[in-house]
Amino acid sequence: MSEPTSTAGTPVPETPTAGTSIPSASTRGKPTRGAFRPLRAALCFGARPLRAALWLAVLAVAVAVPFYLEGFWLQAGLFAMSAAIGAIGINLLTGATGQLSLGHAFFLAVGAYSYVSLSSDLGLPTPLAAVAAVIVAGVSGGLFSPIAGRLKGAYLGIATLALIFVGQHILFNAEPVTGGFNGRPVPPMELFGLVFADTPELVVLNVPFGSLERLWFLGIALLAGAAVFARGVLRGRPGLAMNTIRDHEIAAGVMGVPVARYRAGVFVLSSMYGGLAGVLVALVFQQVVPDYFGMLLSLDYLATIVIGGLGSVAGAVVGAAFVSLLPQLLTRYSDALPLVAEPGSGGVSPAEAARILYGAAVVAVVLFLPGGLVGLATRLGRVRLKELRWAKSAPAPASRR
Amino acid sequence: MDGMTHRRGEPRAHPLRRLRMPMRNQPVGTAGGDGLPELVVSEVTVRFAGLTALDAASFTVAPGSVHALIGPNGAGKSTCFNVLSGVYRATSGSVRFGGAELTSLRPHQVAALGVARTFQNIALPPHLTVRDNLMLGRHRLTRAGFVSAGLRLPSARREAVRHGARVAEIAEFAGVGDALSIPVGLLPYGVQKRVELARALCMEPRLLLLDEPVAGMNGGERREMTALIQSVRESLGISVLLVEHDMGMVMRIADAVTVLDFGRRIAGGPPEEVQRDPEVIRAYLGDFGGPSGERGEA
Amino acid sequence: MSGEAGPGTGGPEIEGAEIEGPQIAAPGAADPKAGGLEIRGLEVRYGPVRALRGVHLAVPRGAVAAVLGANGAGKTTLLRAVSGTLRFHRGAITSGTVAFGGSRLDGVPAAAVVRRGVVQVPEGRRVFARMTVAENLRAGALGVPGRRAAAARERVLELFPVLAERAHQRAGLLSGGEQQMLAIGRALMAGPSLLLLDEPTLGLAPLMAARIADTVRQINAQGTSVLLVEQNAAMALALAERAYVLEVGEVTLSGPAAELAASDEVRRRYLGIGAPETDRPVGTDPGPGHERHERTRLARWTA
Amino acid sequence: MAVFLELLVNGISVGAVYALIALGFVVIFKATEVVNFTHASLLLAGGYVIARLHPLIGFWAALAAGIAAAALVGALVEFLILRRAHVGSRGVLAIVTIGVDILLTTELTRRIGTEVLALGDPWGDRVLRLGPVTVAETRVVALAVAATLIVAFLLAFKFTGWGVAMRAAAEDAETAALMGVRLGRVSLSAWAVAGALAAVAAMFLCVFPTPGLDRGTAAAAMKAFPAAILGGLDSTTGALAGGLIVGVTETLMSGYQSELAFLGRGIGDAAPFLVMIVILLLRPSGLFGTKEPARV
Amino acid sequence: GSGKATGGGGGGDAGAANVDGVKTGPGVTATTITVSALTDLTGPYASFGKSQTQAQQLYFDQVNAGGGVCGRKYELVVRDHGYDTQKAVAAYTEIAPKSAAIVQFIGSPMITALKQRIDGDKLLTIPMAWATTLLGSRAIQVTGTTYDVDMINAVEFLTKEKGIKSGDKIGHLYFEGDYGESSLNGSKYAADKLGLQIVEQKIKATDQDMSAQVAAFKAAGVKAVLVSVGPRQTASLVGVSLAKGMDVPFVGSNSAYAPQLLATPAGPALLKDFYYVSAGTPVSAQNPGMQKLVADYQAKYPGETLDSGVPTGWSAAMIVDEAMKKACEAKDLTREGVLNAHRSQSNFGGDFGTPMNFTFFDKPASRSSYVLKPDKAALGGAVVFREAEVSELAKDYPVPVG
Ligand SMILES: Nc1ncnc2c1ncn2[C@@H]1O[C@H](COP(=O)(O)OP(=O)(O)OP(=O)(O)O)[C@@H](O)[C@H]1O
Ligand SMILES: Nc1ncnc2c1ncn2[C@@H]1O[C@H](COP(=O)(O)OP(=O)(O)OP(=O)(O)O)[C@@H](O)[C@H]1O
Ligand SMILES: [Mg+2]
Ligand SMILES: [Mg+2]
Repeated sequence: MSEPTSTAGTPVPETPTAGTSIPSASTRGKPTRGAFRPLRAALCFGARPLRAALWLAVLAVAVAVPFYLEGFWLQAGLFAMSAAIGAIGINLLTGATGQLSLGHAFFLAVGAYSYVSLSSDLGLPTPLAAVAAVIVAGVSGGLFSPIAGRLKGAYLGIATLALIFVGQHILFNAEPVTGGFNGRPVPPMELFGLVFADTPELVVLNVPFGSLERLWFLGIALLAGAAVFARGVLRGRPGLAMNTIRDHEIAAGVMGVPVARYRAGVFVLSSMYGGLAGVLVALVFQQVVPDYFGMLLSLDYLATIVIGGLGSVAGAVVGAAFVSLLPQLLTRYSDALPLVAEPGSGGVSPAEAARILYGAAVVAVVLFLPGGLVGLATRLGRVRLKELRWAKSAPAPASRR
Repeated sequence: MDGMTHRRGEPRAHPLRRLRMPMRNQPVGTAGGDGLPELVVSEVTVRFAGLTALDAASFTVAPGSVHALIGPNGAGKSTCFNVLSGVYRATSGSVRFGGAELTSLRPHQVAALGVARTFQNIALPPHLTVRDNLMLGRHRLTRAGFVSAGLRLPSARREAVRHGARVAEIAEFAGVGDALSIPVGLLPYGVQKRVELARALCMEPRLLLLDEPVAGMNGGERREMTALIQSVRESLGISVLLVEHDMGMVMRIADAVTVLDFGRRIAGGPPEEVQRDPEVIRAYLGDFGGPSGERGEA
Repeated sequence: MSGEAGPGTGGPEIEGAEIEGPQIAAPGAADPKAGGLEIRGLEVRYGPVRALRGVHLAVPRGAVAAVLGANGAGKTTLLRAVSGTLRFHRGAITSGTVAFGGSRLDGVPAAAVVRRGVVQVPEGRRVFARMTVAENLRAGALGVPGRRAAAARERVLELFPVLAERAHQRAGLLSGGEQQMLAIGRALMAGPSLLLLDEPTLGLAPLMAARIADTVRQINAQGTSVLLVEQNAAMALALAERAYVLEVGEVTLSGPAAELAASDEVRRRYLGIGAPETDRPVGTDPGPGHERHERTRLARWTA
Repeated sequence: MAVFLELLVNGISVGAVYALIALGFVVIFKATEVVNFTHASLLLAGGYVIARLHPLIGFWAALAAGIAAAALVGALVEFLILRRAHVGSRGVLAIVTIGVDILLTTELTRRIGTEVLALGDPWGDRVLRLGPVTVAETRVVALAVAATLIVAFLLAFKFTGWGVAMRAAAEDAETAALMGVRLGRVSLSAWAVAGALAAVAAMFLCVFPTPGLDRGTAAAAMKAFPAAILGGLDSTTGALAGGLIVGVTETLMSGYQSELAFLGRGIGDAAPFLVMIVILLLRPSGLFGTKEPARV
Repeated sequence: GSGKATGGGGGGDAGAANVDGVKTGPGVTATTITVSALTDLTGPYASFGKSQTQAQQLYFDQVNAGGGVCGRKYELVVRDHGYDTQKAVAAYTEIAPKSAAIVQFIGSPMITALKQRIDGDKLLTIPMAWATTLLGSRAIQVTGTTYDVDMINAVEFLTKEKGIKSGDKIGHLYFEGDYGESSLNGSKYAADKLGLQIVEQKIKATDQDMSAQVAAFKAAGVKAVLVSVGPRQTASLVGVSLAKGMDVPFVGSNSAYAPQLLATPAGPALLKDFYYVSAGTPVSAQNPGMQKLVADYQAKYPGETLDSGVPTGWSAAMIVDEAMKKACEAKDLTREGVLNAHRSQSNFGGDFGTPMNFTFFDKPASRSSYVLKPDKAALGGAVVFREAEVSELAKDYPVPVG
């Protein structure tokens, strides 16, 4: 090969150890040739038999779960799936495009309530109502686009807080649609004659299939679809444009990316993810209440993507599993855990323990695991010589700007 | 500032007629052929609060030529680029490129017309690989949106493959073919500059704007870059507008030069002529600017 | 050799103030050479990447030394090692010493290095974009007594009149060259005893580049030592007494600047003079075996 | 009219407290460019110390202790966490502060438990009568303190070396270090100052007309978000303006909520956010905020 | 988790006869009856949740010490949801299949979210919330009065004893949410009947400073104020009103007051002219049951605050225990059996609250409330100001359901 410039100026790397400051090749979910960890590589779509086998295994486990785990676990899993869908959406926005949003709970609310209202009030068939609800969430994200397209970073983040507060106001006041403070019961989804509810009773392989067991499969399908779609977006033309907007807005514009339109577009897309997460969570709850869609939910999403790993789909999923399962695990096993106090004994309660662990996890991940939980996996299997050959001669990314 | 007057000399002197270097290896009918339009900058003024960065500046870039824009620091060269690429809005005046009036367009609309640029300070997302950076250059030529990319429609895949091949071709041409899968931030400065140029080329531009392409490079790299730009012009026959302080390089490759000072055009014409212009020497070159100047060879 | 003194022997740390300016170099130092910069056996790594190794370099007090080298040779790294800013780039001195005025600088934090009178103009301008020009200059003079700062400012504004005109403009909006002037002016505000210049003429018009050269001469005449990294080798060699050529992190050539300027090697590689290929028309084949890239023609794109 | 005046004056008086909270945000943002979600827990920490100590050492000493304690907590957060977080984007740092806030708030609310803690301030429930209008004395003091502090910070940021150093460090740490700025101390001092401000704000937040400090107190810090951003995240003047706007909007909207019934009940809470949206549409960097200089 | 075949936990009344001839359902084994508390120990209602849970623990310990019920011992499972809907729903999913009853469920948003499922599971549940929206379910037993009934009684108290008369305006400060809205329903109903005018002010739980609301009330010229908010807001409201010279009587719902407030600067104002209505007997009451409870509680939890949560939690445990006893008599400890037993009681009374009728589930169990007054010296910070009675209006008041 003929390297064009300054062959003189490239010191030879000696120790092929990890830990070069390759900032985050993972932010783009796209493997740089060679540098890849086995697991994730195996999870990529491709023809390699190993990958196919791994996917099959994942699928088998997912299918088997409802036959073995009790309702509590299924429900926890479903919450995690919903959180994962929402987190993927916010990762598209915050991780990939660099736009902060503290208002995502609002779009969950829009999705959940639209589903309820469209199916109960307008009598739409439930699958159609679900699709329409996602679209409504997108439209409401679009209505916010004058803000979402113009503001950046912290300003956008705080501006989106308005969505939470105004959203709550609407949820409480628009009673005919939202049911006010009581919320509304959620009609169960009915797909090809299968009702996602406890009745009519259904027994599969000697296991009673209630609403949670049935929803489990719906959740898996929705999450898989959402993840695959997001990966496609991130690795495709829009993903590049989004990353460039994040890193260098003006350059993006000059390269032909309509920046404001793209910002608004990503916002719409991520609100649709929020909407979908909302529909799923409504189906699990069986009743929508305004209370749930508050600020804390939004903050959880941000913590989720940081813990999991910014900008990647896998990060969102892993983070969501962590953040939404942790408190439930602690509460569930509160009796068995040593740190957890008897009611009223003044010690740390399970809920508090969960919050402390969760706050600490955010801090710890940022301090010790740049790239999040997913980044940790990445680093374990990184570094090939070719990378290093180039890494050696890199000026610090910022130094000429 | 003392009163700068508009210089004599033909402001619209057509540079093509004075080409020092005939475009030898040029495919038939590139230069000025197939309707490559002129870029006509006329009377463009840009004011910022209390400051006139461009003051009724006018010049024309002939189709297929390399036109250099030079002038002291703060003369308004980059501002001019920013107006041409839609980053700044001109206070008054017009910029016509073919049938289009650029001053009323947003950056992405200008890009859509085939105007590509590089930046005085490298503007590459450092975490993206070279390939991704170049693919971004294809943005205006590709169509895949959220839906088709998300669903991985066959059209999007085909598009990615086709344009990926062209990206590889351009990367090879620009000498960054081996770096395609490396995050840009890890590359040496000189290579980054090439990537920027390659990215601009990936837009399949009709007009290429280069802002100080050889700044911060040593003699060897300057030569490389200059040759690359030459080669671009020869292969593609596109117009190039160039800002550069390296007079050696300007002398070598420019067909025509426009000199700005305090936002005004103080001279223009063929390089040798401009170089001898006392006004230009006074305002810009000083005693060091001659062809035998220190930077010398490009 | 004085450079071997422990890190603790530096000037007394003045506690309490947030920012301290450089202290005026003790005038009565016995040996005029002892006040200079001494780099011995320096090795610097960025993680696994070794960017410098075994570098010996000296800038005697009151002298100008130039460092030449290709992109990525380690010039900036060298300056970072002196100014204590390696850690911002996850780099570290892994062996060797850097001493100035007889006391060690390696391991000393950047702010403390400044307090010893060593001031660097960073590569790539790095002005404080959101602050005004005047505030940028102030930032350069943090800790310098008001009177001295005023005098320094006067000198800087005289040198770069445009900075006076733009005193209240935000620095981020200046043109590239104006930002470069500001960056240099800001460093001069501190009245350093050793000035580290990293490509000071980057993006400057020829006239202004000449002006910078004059300035370097001038401040050097007033007693400031200068370590100059510059792509414009001709200018650097004209200014410097001594020059060093860095290649792949090692000093491959060093000596009196005039001697270096006369050497074939330097003339060809850094001055671009006398090299056979400079005379051939650009774009033609440079011949085999050369480092130049084999460039194919680019076909036009047909949609 | 009297009602309007009463509401207006009340709004301004509440706004003064919001302004104080917002000022803390602004100081951190200006000095580090981080949106500091930890502010709520700093508030709680300051208030908690004052509340616990005043029966033992008297109000003024307790206030001093509270300020010192909150400053210490702020400094510790900086020293132990933010300084060590090597992340590329400030957005991520903001999310880190969310994590820290969760940690601190959980522990503090656990300590506060179910109590409502009085702060033992000297103003009590005295009110000032201005013609037909009454306003709590505490709030008058708050307004004076807020105005003083804001002017002080305005001057400090503009004219002291500390201010210049802080802004330089915020923008480009490495270059600031090359100017002799001791980065560690500067950001440490910013966080300490923000902590101290939080304690002062907490004091005013927990005295009459509110009953005292309890676990819900931190929620009030939310109001400071629209306040800070309305005025411009990096503007001390903006903090004052934003605080007052939020206070007045909220108070007027609540006061007139029966007249504004068509907007739904309880519009007072959402109103500041609506105003914020409108202002951001017109001025994306807030009323007094500086626009990011964008040039290439 | 192990395999889960049909016939395990899950749904309602698939009971199986046991050795002792008692049919059992989920949560009941040969030796234990598992009851659960879904409570808030870390959220806004933590103090309430804590004292209730402790009282219930005390109750079941005593029953167990006395030999248990139906030959079985109680086991109390406590889950803290911190007033978070998702956690509450998750906790319900976990404990429902293994519980025979829920003795305590705090948080009406959480209960509302689960109402359908509770109904479907036929799981006897005692909510610790008194909104009318919780009525209408056979499995859910709202104890005592609902908020609206309390407010009707409060308005009548104002007209009878505080000189409010037709044409007067009274203010009502209430929380967003069903606590506030239920209360508002009651006050509006009463005002309508009595020719009064209600001046509404709605706030959020995060609001701290009631100055604006006081200004609005003052401007409207209200003669009294009803208070359906949290203790903190009550303190601010009463304090600010007095400081601004609005010296009127205040009557709160039972959740508007907490004895902790007396230690704050608002204490004196609260002692002046503030009352609250409740169907629960205050701990300071001088009846033998209450005195024993207080003594036992203080013995077991020395130094803990004694607030209204203690008798409330205790009597909820009593209700469940009573239902179990009755179900045991009928040899049917299935969920259906427990519900039947519970719904057969028409005069459940005692020393801890006004008498209750459980035979219908679309009306409040009781319509009479005490009027209580803060008192620094009294145990639990309040004393009975007026004995429990049903107002004329409340008697015929058609309670909205669901
Ligand atoms: N932060 C970093 N991490 C890893 N390697 C680095 C880093 N910064 C610089 N390098 C490497 O160290 C070597 C020396 O870089 P340096 O910036 O000192 O070169 P230079 O001589 O100043 O080049 P230029 O002419 O481009 O300014 C290069 O190979 C570069 O890739
Ligand atoms: N956005 C802006 N706001 C205010 N002033 C500006 C802005 N952009 C440019 N300027 C001013 O306009 C003048 C021209 O700037 P420009 O960047 O065009 O100069 P230039 O010719 O490119 O100089 P250089 O060779 O130094 O890059 C400068 O004085 C600069 O300060
Ligand atoms: Mg320029
Ligand atoms: Mg360098």
